[in-house]
Amino acid sequence: MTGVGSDAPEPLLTVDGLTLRFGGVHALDGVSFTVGSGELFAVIGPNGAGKTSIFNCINGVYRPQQGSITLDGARLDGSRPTAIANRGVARTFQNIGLFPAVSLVDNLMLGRHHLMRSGFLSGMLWWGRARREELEGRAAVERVIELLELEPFRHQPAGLLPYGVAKRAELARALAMEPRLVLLDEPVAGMNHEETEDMARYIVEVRRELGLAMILVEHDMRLVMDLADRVLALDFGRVIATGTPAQVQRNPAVVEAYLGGAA
Amino acid sequence: MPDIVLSVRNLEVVYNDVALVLRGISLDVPSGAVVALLGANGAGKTTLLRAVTGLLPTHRGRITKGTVALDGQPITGLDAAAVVRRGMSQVMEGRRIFAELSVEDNLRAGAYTRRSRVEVAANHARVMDLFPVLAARRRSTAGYLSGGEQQMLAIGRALMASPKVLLLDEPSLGLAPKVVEQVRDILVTINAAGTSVLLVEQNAMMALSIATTGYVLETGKVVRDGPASELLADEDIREFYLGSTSDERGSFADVKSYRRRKRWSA
Amino acid sequence: MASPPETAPASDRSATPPTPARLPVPSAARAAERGGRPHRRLSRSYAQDLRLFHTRGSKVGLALLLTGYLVFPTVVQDDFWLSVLIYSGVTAIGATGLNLLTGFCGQVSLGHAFFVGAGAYCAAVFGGDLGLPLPLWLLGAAVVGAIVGALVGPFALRLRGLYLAIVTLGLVFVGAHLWRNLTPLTGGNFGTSITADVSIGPFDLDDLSLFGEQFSRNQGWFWLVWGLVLVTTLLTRNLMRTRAGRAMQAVRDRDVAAEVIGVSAGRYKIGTFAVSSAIAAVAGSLFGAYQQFISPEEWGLILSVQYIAVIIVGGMGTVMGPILGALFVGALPALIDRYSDVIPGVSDGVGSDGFISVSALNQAVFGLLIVVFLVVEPRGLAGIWLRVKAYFTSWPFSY
Amino acid sequence: MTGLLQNLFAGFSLGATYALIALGFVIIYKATGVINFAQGGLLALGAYLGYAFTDSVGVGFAVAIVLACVSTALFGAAFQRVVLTRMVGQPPFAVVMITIGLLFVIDPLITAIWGFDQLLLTNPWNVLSLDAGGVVFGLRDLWTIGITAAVVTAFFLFFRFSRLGVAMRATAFDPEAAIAHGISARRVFAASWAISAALAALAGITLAAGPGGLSPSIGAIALTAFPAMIVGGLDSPAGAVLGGLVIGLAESLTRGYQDLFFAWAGPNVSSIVPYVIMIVILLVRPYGLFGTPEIRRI
Amino acid sequence: GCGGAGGDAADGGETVAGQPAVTAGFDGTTIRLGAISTLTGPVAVAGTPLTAGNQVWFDHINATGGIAGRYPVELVVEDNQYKPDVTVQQYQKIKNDVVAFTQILGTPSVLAVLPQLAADGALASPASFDATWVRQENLLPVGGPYQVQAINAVDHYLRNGGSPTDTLCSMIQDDAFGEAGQQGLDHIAASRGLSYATTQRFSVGTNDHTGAIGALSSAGCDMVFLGATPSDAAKIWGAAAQVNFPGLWYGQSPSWSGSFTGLPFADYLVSNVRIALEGTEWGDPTIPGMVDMVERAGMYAPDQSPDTFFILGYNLARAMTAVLEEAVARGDLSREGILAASNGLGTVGFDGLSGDYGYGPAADRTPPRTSTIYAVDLAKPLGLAVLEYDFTSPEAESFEIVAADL
Ligand SMILES: Nc1ncnc2c1ncn2[C@@H]1O[C@H](COP(=O)(O)OP(=O)(O)OP(=O)(O)O)[C@@H](O)[C@H]1O
Ligand SMILES: Nc1ncnc2c1ncn2[C@@H]1O[C@H](COP(=O)(O)OP(=O)(O)OP(=O)(O)O)[C@@H](O)[C@H]1O
Ligand SMILES: [Mg+2]
Ligand SMILES: [Mg+2]
Repeated sequence: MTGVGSDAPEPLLTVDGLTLRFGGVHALDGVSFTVGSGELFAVIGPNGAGKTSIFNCINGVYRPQQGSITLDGARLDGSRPTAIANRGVARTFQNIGLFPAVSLVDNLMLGRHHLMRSGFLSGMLWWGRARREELEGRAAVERVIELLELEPFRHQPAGLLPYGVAKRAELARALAMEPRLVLLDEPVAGMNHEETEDMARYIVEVRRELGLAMILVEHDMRLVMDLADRVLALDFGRVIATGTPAQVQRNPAVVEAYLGGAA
Repeated sequence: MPDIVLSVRNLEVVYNDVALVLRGISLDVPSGAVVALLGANGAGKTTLLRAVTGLLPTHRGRITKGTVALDGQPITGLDAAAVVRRGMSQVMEGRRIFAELSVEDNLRAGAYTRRSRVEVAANHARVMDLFPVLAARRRSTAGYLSGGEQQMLAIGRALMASPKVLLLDEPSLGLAPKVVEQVRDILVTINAAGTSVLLVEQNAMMALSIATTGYVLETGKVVRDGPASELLADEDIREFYLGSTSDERGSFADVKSYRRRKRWSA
Repeated sequence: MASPPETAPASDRSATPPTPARLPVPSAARAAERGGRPHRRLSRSYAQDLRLFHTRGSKVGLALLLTGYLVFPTVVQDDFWLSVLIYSGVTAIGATGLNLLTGFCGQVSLGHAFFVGAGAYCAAVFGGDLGLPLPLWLLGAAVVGAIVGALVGPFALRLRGLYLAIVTLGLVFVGAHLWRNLTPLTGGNFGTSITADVSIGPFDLDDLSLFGEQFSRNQGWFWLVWGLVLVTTLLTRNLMRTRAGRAMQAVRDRDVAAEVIGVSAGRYKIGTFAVSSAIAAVAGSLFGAYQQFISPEEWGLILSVQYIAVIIVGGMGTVMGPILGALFVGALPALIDRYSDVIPGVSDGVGSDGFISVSALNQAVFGLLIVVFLVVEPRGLAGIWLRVKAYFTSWPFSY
Repeated sequence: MTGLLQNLFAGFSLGATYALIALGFVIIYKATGVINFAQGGLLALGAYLGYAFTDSVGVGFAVAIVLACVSTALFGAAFQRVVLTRMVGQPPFAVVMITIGLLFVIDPLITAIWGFDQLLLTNPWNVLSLDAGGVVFGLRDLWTIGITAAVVTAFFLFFRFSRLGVAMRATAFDPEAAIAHGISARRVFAASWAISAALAALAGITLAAGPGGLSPSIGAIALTAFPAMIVGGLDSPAGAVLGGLVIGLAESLTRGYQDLFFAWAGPNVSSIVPYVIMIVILLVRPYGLFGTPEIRRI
Repeated sequence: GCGGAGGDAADGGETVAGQPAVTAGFDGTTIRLGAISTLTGPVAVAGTPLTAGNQVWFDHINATGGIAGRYPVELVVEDNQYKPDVTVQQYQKIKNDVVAFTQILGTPSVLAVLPQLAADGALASPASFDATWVRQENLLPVGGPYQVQAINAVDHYLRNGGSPTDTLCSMIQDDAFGEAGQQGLDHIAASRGLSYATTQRFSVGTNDHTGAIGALSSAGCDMVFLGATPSDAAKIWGAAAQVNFPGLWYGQSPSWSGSFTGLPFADYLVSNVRIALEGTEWGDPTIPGMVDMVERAGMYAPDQSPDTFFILGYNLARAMTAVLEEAVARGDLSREGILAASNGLGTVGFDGLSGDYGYGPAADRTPPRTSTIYAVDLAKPLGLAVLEYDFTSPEAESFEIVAADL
């Protein structure tokens, strides 16, 4: 598995002046930030602040009205989601985005879809490239399965996976894409403390082994504070603070808009 | 001893006639109380709520043993509509709002069992000032609300049935810390207004902070119960449900990688 | 969860996996399910895991299937049953195509009759008028089918669910208009008769003689059609376990998520339309060549509905489904027809006595069976098939 | 000119019938998310019951209409209660298939009781007509239009002011969540089946009162009403009505001006015009004129 | 042999060339005949009376002892739902239990089994008046082709008040049956230099014909030839009656149904509708064949309502009987025997129920080219009264029936 692991300072991702409107709603309003390669960048903010929308823009699911998104040097915005996936942007979803009727292994294989080429015909004939790709792909997928300890669930339809495992499986599928940037949308939502610890462990592990850049959206402040290199806080689509976790946590605006009395 | 609004007596539930998921659970919700129900994924919390509110049939599940009583009246196996009419409504896991309906219609749907226009109007007003967010977006399609907004809507919808007992399944899921507090405060308010609350939570801290009593569920059994204060003090609970309080614990990052290494060598 | 993580690996800590809805799995199986098949865990060669027939059971099954296929027509020589099965076989092929589109890619199509019809007229032109040999007119039909499918496919990019279904339904009527008015190709309202060559190398299936044995036309056709059924089934089975097949299912389950991980929903919708209608066209060309005469009336809504019926009754999104369904929809009426005259209160169709005529009764019984059957097993015959399998193998594969 | 008006009028009355049928489709779809293929069967059943009441029992026509609608509604509700309740939470396809099965059952049942021959439904309209300056307004057509208008308005009022409207949509979107809020899904389903069955019966009788009389194939019209339903938008009652009219007019006009304008498209185009129109409209508006777009939020 | 089919077999003293051998469909006593009809779906309107017609005739024959007075006939009836593929299956199902088929309903269905018939060398009677049938050795049609009926209809119009300068139109069902009529129309048009102002095509089950009627009236049609089946015909004439369409209709035989007499606009039919059909009106006392038929119908199918399809079925059975008697006379009921008998058959008479038919080798068969034109008369049992009985127009004579390339 080959991620882009250099810790070079120049930013991997640059988001500049991103603006997204839905009719009246300002989902995003001039959002700018950069993510260095190998960096874990956290985005926090109240519900409806626009965190998921940022992801959707990076993925090309939403078309921002203004602003640019650049993945080392080359523009992302305007290209189709599939093209962006090819460029090495992977993603997990806020409400699980696995393909329920498909087995876990095949979900991960789907992650490798953009790395394979075989089409309908060779697939039907189980011939040449198709066969070769399947074997290679499967080997690669097995490595991810091992890394995230998903062995027991290989052949289970994703729809029947226990909630916690499904969350992990999503991360696995993202990794199977051999990405350079991973977007994590609330990976520990709905998990109790211990389960959260496990997920945290996996994230750390993945960073260590693959040195991937990640953007983490999460409401669990402890996780954000412990894992993030830098944090960006949104409110009503506007950036209200950026900086180290400590700085942001102390920022009055953030406390006011997001954290409230706790933490 | 305050009288019991909702009482569950050694309840057993089976799915598809094969999977025994609840193994004899007993639990009481005293009137006017907030009861917290904790437990890992798959412990059976949601199943318990389904059993109580008559939703098992849609999941091919059955109550094989035990009783459920609301205000002393047995409601075991009663169909959901009847249960709601008798004054117990729930906020389902994952919100389950009607995404294609407007916020307004979601609320109307919630009030289905309430025939008196006056009552409905009153509930509606109450929901509107509990959740200004919703008031702002009454006409918009619920499916486009953000996670938090949807959660508010789900609670509001449940309140439209003016319940005696309100059951909530992981209401804090995916909510901003501040909103979690809001939800908590709202629950307190609702509770103060006389509605008893059964609160299923992963966020044990939040739950126990407002609960009078708590239960801990594991693989279909109650393994711990008692006053919230006691549970808060309990070591295991701290370890696995709360995580030791921030001052004395190490960062997620270090602790875990250490454990992880250990595990590999094993 | 009192056990400290050190002793228990995280994966085993997680909650017991839910048993799949409505699928009673024996406890032994659940254990296996949790642990995976041991040999599979150990074997580092995924080639083995990926092989189609890797259990002894499936190997034996395959052997039985093949012998059955070869021997059947020599045992049952009755032309009636053979022709019933030939038509069912043709339906099975066509349904396999529809199943790809609707069952696996989630694009509901009521326009299948149109593609089948197109194929039939291909047989008339390529096989009949141009007199091409069997492989070529089959291929020709497939190619034409694929092209037409690819042209229709783009509708699926814009239309979702039932909207697409009804638009494809429109296709059937527009098609009927074409068949009626493209007289030079289709013979117009009078229809056209087809005399297509059906010989594979030296063997003419229309009157086959092997090792001095003389075989009837229906026997020959049984081998041809069901041979092709086996082939198409094998092809789809391969397709579904490779890149394109997975992509189709991804598009069906969550098309936005699919796009985000790099699966182009559009390409696979159109591609599947092409493949599906190519298969449909092959079925159609066989239909025409066997029946030797076709007319515009045959490619109507009824046929489309019948195909939908086949895949639903058979079990959507399963490889076996279309075959089982085709046998149910194709052969069951024949069975009822054979044995219904014993039922009391049934008149012989002409005389006035008796409440309901045999033929009317057959139709009613057929309808009732579909209703009752689906109430009992909404996942169709394949659902039952899976249940049975679930008791023998550790886990029923998704296909 | 009179020719045009004549065609327009014919289109309206045909459109009214389509509207009734399409409305039936929409109601069941709204509540259950399923297209009811048996609608044509219900229509035929309603028509034959109407015949039974007028010509066998011998009650007045108006009474017969009411009785037929009620009994068809009961049949629909009963079917839902007995069969479809077991299908709550099952894949919609299975349910669609079951309705197809029902169709297979109803048809022979009708022919077994009433035979195949053309029956004549005695009715007060016959071919009576008002002649207004060359344009002939058939009494039956006028009534069809009138009744449809009345029923449709009644229907909309009912939906506006009853809780059933919301309940139906909620149930369609997420049955379990609806049940959880005390909406009796079973009642909603039964109600929707009853209503649309009644509508079908009404359409059936008005058709049977026409010159074609009553024959088992009367149900076939339900299929030609598909475009009407889709054009308006699967889940929009208003759309169903509008769609019905659009399709009805288009069909009757193309038939009238086949030679003048449509010779190029081959003979008998009007038989496919509804579908062509439908396809065109959907390409512009993928969810029909008034259909609600599917929510796709990740 | 010549002479009326089934003409009193009891004293029909053919010299018996030995007992026919037992063979498929013949167990030495009973002769079994297949009838693949349409008993479900819309077309059952035709299939049911057709089959009843077969049955009544054979009941009568059996009452006289059976074929040649010795071999009773038993019908094996199967339903084809008017679908070609089902027809093929049903054919396969019973072909070895019957000596021949006295009815196969549905033009596409017949065309679909034709190759099988040829392969098996079997004989079948198609239940429709298609010119195509005449030149097929394996088919045993009765009556004059639709083309001929259409030709005679136009001829009758022109001889009775109509003039070549009138505006002639046609309205036909958009299928093979409709096309057949149109072919006849085109033939006579060609020979008399006529032309048709408009030809309205409609699909079976069209719901509203006002548009078409509008087109006809704006074209100013004086005469419209209608090729339709009853349920459509009723709607069409109803729409016409509504707007008082003045033109005169000539309906192809299958367009009429006895139930029309009860239609609210029957008086319009009386004044504006003619029907082209062979034979004579139901219960006509002057035609012996009709007298017998009505009597037998009353005997064996008491609640059979007057019906043209019944007559057709009855006639098909007669033709088949003629073949069977010939075959018995030749002492061979095998398929070959039946075909031979059919080829060796001379002219068969139908006692005025239909024109006499010159059978024999397919190439030189001479089908009747006569038609009878009826007016609508509500008093009559079938609602039809003879206007002109059994005439043949020159074009009907000259219309060439070629072997279609099947
Ligand atoms: N497809 C859409 N159509 C209309 N409005 C939308 C759409 N997607 C998002 N919105 C609106 O944009 C705002 C931001 O939504 P978004 O999902 O990004 O919030 P979020 O930060 O992810 O919230 P949460 O933390 O609850 O997930 C919300 O007000 C939401 O209602
Ligand atoms: N419909 C079903 N059929 C079979 N088993 C089920 C079904 N629903 C739940 N289960 C099983 O029952 C057990 C309890 O599930 P339940 O959803 O009640 O747990 P939970 O405590 O709510 O978990 P979470 O915290 O993830 O919501 C789980 O093992 C689950 O797999
Ligand atoms: Mg979000
Ligand atoms: Mg739960």
